[in-house]
Amino acid sequence: MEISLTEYKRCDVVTVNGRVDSSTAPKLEEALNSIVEAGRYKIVIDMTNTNFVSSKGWWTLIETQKKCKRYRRGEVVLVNVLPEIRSSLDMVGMGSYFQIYNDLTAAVASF
Amino acid sequence: MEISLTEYKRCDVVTVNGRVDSSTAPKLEEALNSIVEAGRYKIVIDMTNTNFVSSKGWWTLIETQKKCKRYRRGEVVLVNVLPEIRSSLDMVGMGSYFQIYNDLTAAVASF
Amino acid sequence: MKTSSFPGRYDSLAKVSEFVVEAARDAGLSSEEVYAVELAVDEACCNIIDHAYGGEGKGELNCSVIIDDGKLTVILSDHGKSFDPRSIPDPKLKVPIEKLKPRGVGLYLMRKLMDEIKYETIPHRGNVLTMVKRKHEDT
Amino acid sequence: MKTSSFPGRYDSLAKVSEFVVEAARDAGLSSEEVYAVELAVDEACCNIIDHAYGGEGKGELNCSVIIDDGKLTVILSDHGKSFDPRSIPDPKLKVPIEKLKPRGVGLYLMRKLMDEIKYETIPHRGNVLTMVKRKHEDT
Ligand SMILES: Nc1ncnc2c1ncn2[C@@H]1O[C@H](COP(=O)(O)OP(=O)(O)O)[C@@H](O)[C@H]1O
Ligand SMILES: Nc1ncnc2c1ncn2[C@@H]1O[C@H](COP(=O)(O)OP(=O)(O)O)[C@@H](O)[C@H]1O
Repeated sequence: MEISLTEYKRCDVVTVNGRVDSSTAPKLEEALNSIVEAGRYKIVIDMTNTNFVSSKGWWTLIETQKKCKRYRRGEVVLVNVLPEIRSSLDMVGMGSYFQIYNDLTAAVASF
Repeated sequence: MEISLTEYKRCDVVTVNGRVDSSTAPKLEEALNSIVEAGRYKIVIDMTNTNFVSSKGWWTLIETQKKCKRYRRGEVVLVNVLPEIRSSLDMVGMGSYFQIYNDLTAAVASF
Repeated sequence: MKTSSFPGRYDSLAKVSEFVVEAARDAGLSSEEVYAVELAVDEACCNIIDHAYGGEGKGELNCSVIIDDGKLTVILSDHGKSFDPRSIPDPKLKVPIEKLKPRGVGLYLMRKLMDEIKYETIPHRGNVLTMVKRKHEDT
Repeated sequence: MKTSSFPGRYDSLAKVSEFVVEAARDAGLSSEEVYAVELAVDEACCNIIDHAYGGEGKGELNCSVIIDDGKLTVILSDHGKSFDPRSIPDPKLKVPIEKLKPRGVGLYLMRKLMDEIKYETIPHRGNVLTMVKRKHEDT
């Protein structure tokens, strides 16, 4: 898994390439925590090149979502989630915790 | 020339495909006026597929830039301007009137 | 039947995935079905590391794959602690996010993703999890 | 030499462009040079429509192209009003945007974009604008 971060005026974009599993989720968690700890709570996860997310990966995103939505100060939104990944997310009822966009620009523009 | 408009929360994206010359500039002018008249002054012109702009086209963009920058209420920014087009813009000193981005998302995120 | 053993650590997960994804493709499963197998196996391996062994580096993950007409069988075994899957209740879904506890969907996902799933504790072989994914008629 | 005539209207501009761009490519000009020719010719044609004829639909745009070694010559002629290019001052550049008047860069651009430019009024032929673009040594 590779992560890259881009800080924009109103949100941060986290591009996640590859597999998010128990081995790599801690690195994602660290990246997300660094953003939240900087007082930034509007986060776009660009999953265009994410090909696998285990439940450990979803918990990482959900923990960040909780922190971001607290006090209505922000939100984590997802971009371009593979249909297979999305259906596994819906299977455990987690789909409702995230807004999903098909287009990075639209996601960034939502903040 | 084809134009498409996308209204986002904080800005409008105008995608201009093809030639902007004396024949087509009025259509661009009309589109830009419709945005400004709606009280929206933050405009991204996506020129990724614009292959020609005559001085008439630039004047259209400059007139809109003037309206948008008035009272510091907004700005027109450009995305992905072909090198040839850009060098002709610089030739007449108009390059300095526009911020130019290489990436639509970054342009939208600037507002 | 192909068998492979991996160290019981998280950085084995990508390798286990490769191994089962190749078998799932060879079995002619659709890309959705292949992903289902990949995810179920990943969740199962994490459970072995986390719960059967109680952490990384304590034991092996043994994985076998069997392809026969129209289905893939994946067998995972470990020598760690046993448990009774029937004693584990389904997770509560549709909980408001603030109330979510970050655990308890692995087993549920495995059951939903696979067509059959069986857990046995067999003397000398340890805990054996057998999961079957069938190719859908119209693929 | 190839020659083509177009109605003096803005919707001819794309066709004139096609005509000169093809010639510029045949002359072996680089893509930057081709764009320079395309833009200079567009500006020249607009000036003919706007200033020589005083509007659309008043007369023809006659365009000839000549390719010879390493250069392209474009000749545009019209039967409208003549003018003296030397009487037209260069535009003021780097003016603050609020003070810009939307006019007066066409001629300047043509001069900057082309290597040679000549304007003549010839009895029976009308106003003849001859512009030359040379291929750069290292292309
Ligand atoms: N392979 C295993 N060995 C021992 N216990 C297990 C195993 N798999 C699951 N369990 C038990 O079942 C519970 C539920 O598992 P699961 O649904 O995967 O969620 P989680 O692993 O997040 O707790 C675990 O907390 C554990 O107590
Ligand atoms: N072909 C032409 N015929 C007659 N007058 C011309 C012609 N081209 C240019 N001019 C004159 O020169 C001036 C400057 O032309 P130009 O730099 O192209 O700017 P613009 O056309 O925007 O005024 C014009 O306003 C016009 O008075």
